[in-house]
Amino acid sequence: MTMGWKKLGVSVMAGAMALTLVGCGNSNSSSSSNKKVKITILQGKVESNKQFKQIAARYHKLHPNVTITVSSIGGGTDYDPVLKTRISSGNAPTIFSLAGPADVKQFASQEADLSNTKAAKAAQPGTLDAVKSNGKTVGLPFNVEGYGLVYNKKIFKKAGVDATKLTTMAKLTAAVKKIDSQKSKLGIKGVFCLPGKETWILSDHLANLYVGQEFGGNALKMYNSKSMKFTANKEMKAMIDLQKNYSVGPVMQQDYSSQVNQNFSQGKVAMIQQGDWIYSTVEQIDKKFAKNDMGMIPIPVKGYENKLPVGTSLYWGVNKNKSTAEQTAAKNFLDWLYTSKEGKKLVVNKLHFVPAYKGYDDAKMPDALTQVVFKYSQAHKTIGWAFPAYTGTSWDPNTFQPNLQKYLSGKQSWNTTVKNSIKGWNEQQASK
Amino acid sequence: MKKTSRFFLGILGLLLGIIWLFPFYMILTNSFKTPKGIFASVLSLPGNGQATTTNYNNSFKALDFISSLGHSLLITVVSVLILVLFSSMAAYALQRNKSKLSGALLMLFVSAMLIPFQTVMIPLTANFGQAHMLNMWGLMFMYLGFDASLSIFLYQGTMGSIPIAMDESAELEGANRFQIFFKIVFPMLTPITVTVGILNIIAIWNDYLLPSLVLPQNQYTIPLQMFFFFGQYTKQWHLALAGLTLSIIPVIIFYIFAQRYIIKGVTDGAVK
Amino acid sequence: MKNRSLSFWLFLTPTLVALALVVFIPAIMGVFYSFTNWDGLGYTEMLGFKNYITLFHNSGFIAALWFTIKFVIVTVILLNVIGLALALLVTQKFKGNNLLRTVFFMPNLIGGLILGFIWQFIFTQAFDALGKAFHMAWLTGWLTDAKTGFWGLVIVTVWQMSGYIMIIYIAYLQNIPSEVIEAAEMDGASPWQRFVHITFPMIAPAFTVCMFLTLSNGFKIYDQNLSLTNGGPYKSTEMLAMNIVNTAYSENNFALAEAKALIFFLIVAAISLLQVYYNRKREVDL
Amino acid sequence: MAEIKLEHIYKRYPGNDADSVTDFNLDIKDNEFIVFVGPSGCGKSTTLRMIAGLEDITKGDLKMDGEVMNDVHPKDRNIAMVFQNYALYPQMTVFDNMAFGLKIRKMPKDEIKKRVDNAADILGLTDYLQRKPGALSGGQRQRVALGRAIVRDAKLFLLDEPLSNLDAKLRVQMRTQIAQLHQRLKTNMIYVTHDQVEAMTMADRIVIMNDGKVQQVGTPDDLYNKPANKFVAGFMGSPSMNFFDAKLENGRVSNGKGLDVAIPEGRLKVLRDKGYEGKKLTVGVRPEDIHTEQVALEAMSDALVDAKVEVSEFLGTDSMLYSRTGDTEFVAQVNARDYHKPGEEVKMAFEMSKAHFFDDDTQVTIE
Repeated sequence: MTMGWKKLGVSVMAGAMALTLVGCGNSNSSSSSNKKVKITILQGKVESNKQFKQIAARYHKLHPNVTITVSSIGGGTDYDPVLKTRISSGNAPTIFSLAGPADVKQFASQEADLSNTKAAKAAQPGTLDAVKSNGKTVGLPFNVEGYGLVYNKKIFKKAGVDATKLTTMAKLTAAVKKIDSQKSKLGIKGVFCLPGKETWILSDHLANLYVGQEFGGNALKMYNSKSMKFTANKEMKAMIDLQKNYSVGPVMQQDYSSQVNQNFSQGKVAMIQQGDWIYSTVEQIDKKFAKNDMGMIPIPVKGYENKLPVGTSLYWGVNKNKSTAEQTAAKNFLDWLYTSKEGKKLVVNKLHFVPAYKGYDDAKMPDALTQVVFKYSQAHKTIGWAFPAYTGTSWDPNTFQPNLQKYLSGKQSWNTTVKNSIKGWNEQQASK
Repeated sequence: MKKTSRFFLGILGLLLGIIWLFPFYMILTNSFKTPKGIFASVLSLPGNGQATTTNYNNSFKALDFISSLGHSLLITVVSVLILVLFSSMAAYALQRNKSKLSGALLMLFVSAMLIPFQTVMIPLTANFGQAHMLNMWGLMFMYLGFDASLSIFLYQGTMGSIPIAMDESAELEGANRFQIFFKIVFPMLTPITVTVGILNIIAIWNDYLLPSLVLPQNQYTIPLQMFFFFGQYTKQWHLALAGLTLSIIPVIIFYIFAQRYIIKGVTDGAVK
Repeated sequence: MKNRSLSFWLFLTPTLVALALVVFIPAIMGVFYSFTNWDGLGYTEMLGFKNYITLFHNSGFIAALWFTIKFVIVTVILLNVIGLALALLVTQKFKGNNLLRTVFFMPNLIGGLILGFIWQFIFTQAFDALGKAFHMAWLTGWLTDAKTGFWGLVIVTVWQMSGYIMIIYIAYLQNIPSEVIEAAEMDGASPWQRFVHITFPMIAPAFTVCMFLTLSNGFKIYDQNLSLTNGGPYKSTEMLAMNIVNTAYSENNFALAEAKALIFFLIVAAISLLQVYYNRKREVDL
Repeated sequence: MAEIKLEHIYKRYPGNDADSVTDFNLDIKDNEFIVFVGPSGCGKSTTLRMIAGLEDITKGDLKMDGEVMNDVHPKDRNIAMVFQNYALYPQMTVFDNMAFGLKIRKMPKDEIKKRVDNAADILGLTDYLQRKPGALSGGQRQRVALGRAIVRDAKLFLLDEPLSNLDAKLRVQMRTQIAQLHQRLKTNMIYVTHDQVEAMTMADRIVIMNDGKVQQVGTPDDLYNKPANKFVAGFMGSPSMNFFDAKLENGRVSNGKGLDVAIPEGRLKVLRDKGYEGKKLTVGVRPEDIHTEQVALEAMSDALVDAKVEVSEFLGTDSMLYSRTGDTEFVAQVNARDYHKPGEEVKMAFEMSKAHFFDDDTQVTIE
């Protein structure tokens, strides 16, 4: 049926094109006869696109038969539509990115089995949980990332607080109050900056600590669960309230850039709930500050003290509808990138990735935040990322995020927020 | 008009103009600030050691400005020429033939304007992809499909003011339909052609979503390149604002140049 | 030109073909998909009207519809009033009127997405600063709730689009013979009376065009919505186009999105075409 | 140069249930200047446009030199037309406006220049050739429109109210110029106007139309002196003919309210023979056939009317007396020396030998 429509469209179109325009077609060259292979990458990490291009060029130098074209589409929701249109129009990339279980399910018909790649075998335990499909591994993590409370060492020192000792909620609260009382002396506008506009700060990252517990921090387990209890919701409320009450206001007006660029980087707040990815942003604004004065501690959660939530936000998938030669070339490239000696260097020093793979023991991470993530990750003092289980489902944007925002802006009680969230999740899972 | 009222109109215009220009002031001033300077105070003038012109340099390089400007220009100019040509022809056919069929066709064009782009984008790109038309030529054709309706609508509204005697006179003198249109009617449409041209140039020049779905990376336009400044987490405002300033300049120059055609109608002296 | 003549069809063919291939065929495919469980790549079953039944119980869709309708009413009125006022202002003879045209039109030179980002700065920074400096509480805390989010969207839309509407009105204003206005002046009509009784009726076709444009654009607005509020807080400023996009891409329910789009299209088409029909009829009467 | 025949031409627009032109018949001889005259909406322009080929002929045949032209494309009919609003191409210079039709026909450049220069010379436009229409006066634009027709060397000129947008003085000038042009070009011309003065002064033959029907075809003299019906009689002449509803009794016509005049023997006989004795009819008397000078009053003592002057216009040689008798208003055109003030009671003599009589029902002239 679909084919019928498409054929109709195509044939009418072909005629029309001939009439009105000089078509400039680019044919899909299948290169199985020739040794030369062309592969394309469409990836979702815009900020690293330049680096990926350089890596692709380097790879071509080493393997002259393989030409890699890298392109990128970013900004969250934009990636999936572009990938879909490329697939449905027959221009699918050889290598694409997947954001979690929902994407794994969505693009199931494209995903090649990567279980036998060197990279998959070298992956850190747990990093492949979210990309298992019928027992096969269909994705390879870009990297691991971690988040916590990123703090300003200078301010903490001036205020007389030792960040590394803030391992419980009580200690953190006391420290916050202490800092708050010296606000004018420290030259800050608030202890925190809670960006109420960026829904994912609360719904994905923070909630992960309290919701993910039930599922052992395993995204796939949560994705397949029928229900959710949200037993740790009181602790989450305490954490939200703390950030909110000591935040520069109004919280509903703050977004990522006011949190990171405007307040934290300029020394206007003592700490923010963020992850290692903010390093390059801060560096752009104040190189010295980024290098010397940033630190990160885990968010204190009862029962998970001194553990950092570490996980993967993007995975590589290989398109199984491409020729075997292309698929092989794609897998070889990824293996080279993550397991070869040169590749590893590029991963750490060029991409600034915290590796999700074994064999990087002697690596020295280039910046203060990735060093923290790397340290916790190597020491296995981590909490898993369960939130990819719901970021691709309608519950997150339609139920969880609006309810949290309603609470944050004082329009709704916490009890209702929790009740709505649980109800929404259970309904969604039931209809799956 | 009295001198005083002219003066007050001038004052009113000045005030409104300032309000309208305020965001541009922000773009321009902040494009000359370091990232730290932007967030220290968005409203102030560049200064306090936070002034810089390196944003332009960096942005120019990051945008691959010369080549993306070339793509933007090529796509915009060709698309608009196609649009102006075919939509004025279609509007002429519909306006000069007052029949039920013409009315129905006009309605068809108008109703196409109401279809939200997002609902057609996947089937559209799928079809064009299979015809190997996901490139700048395919994009130009798509612009004809998406923007012809508005252009026809605008043309149709003013074409009525050209007396049909013009056509008839030329017809008696032996001109065929195409000669009548291109030699007589189309030149008289210049003011609305300029309007249609400007509106389409701006829409196409700034378009992001459609080209992002259609263009291969080696044909990227300025807005597409610019979005590399807008990552999921990091918005590189200092580069984006400089790039934005760079990309607006050609359009402003064009607009100022074209404006006089909008101001003066050329139908003067056609009749009576 | 007679519609049975070859030239009639030769003149129309290029645009008709483009329209069919670019808009109508994909739209019809979309309508078909709305009866399936299409996920953007393929479908496995026919669902009949299930998606349509679902969407009428979808509170997000209904809320977005109301929000959009409110937005459209307000912006259509403001855009036409302000756009026409600007057109009248810059067609007067005073120093700098040409420069002003350029100024009023300039917002159109920036794409909708970037525009939204810039205005976010203005609402949160400039408004805040002004509010504190002049002790006007209503200027602070913009975009933090549904009300300021709504007016924020309205302001951005008006700021951007009134220049666009202005140049259409200008194009028509230029077509009014000056004798007619002078005649009315001789008859003793005040400037206001001249406007109401002469100018306005004579630019009635422009009014039809502008009403239509503001209506259909108001309904379809997406970029500004995305970059200014992204539907927040708590989805209170989510408009129809965004609701549809989110249904498709973040909920991965393309078939439901197509169903919503069809209903959306029918509503917008009915309102807009009725408007055109009514106004065109009025034009003839004048 | 050409003979044009219109045979039983009908025009009905789609969707209308009445004909806009009904049974139009006309033979145009070589080198004839024909004027279509009639009130607006009478179908004269429609007929002209059918001849031009701008409108389809619903029924009937249009023949030029014996050939049926109904389905011949306008551009192949070798017809030139001057439009009421001139339809000059605003973006072209005067030269290009005139040369347009020739360029379309791919005429050699030097020939085009020769013709345009010649036409410009005839029309006195030589100095304006490089101007655009917007920079010309009304009369000049009018001449450009004529020039456009002249250069074409067409078999037939159609002029659709070409002078209606000009002021009175210019109109008179242009009238002569067009007449001279006709003399010079020896082309058939069909000229449409609603102004009977133009028709009278320019035409070889006039076609007078009303309600889509031809009322009468004839020379100006025929139409003025022998109108076929009341419409023609009323339309031709200025001021127009005075009409009185009256009854024929005992050799006199009277309406019982002021009018009561005797009819000369010869006219009376005709009326009686046609059986109008004792019946109602319409009497038409042209203003110049009403007299007030003493001589006339005495000579026509059996046709005197007591009238009251209401308005009096002094025109130099003549005076117009807008008068009333009983409840009928009429105009008398008298010698200026017989000036009468408004309000004066005056005796007037009706020169009944020049009167016209019309059937009350059919409005046709009784003769």
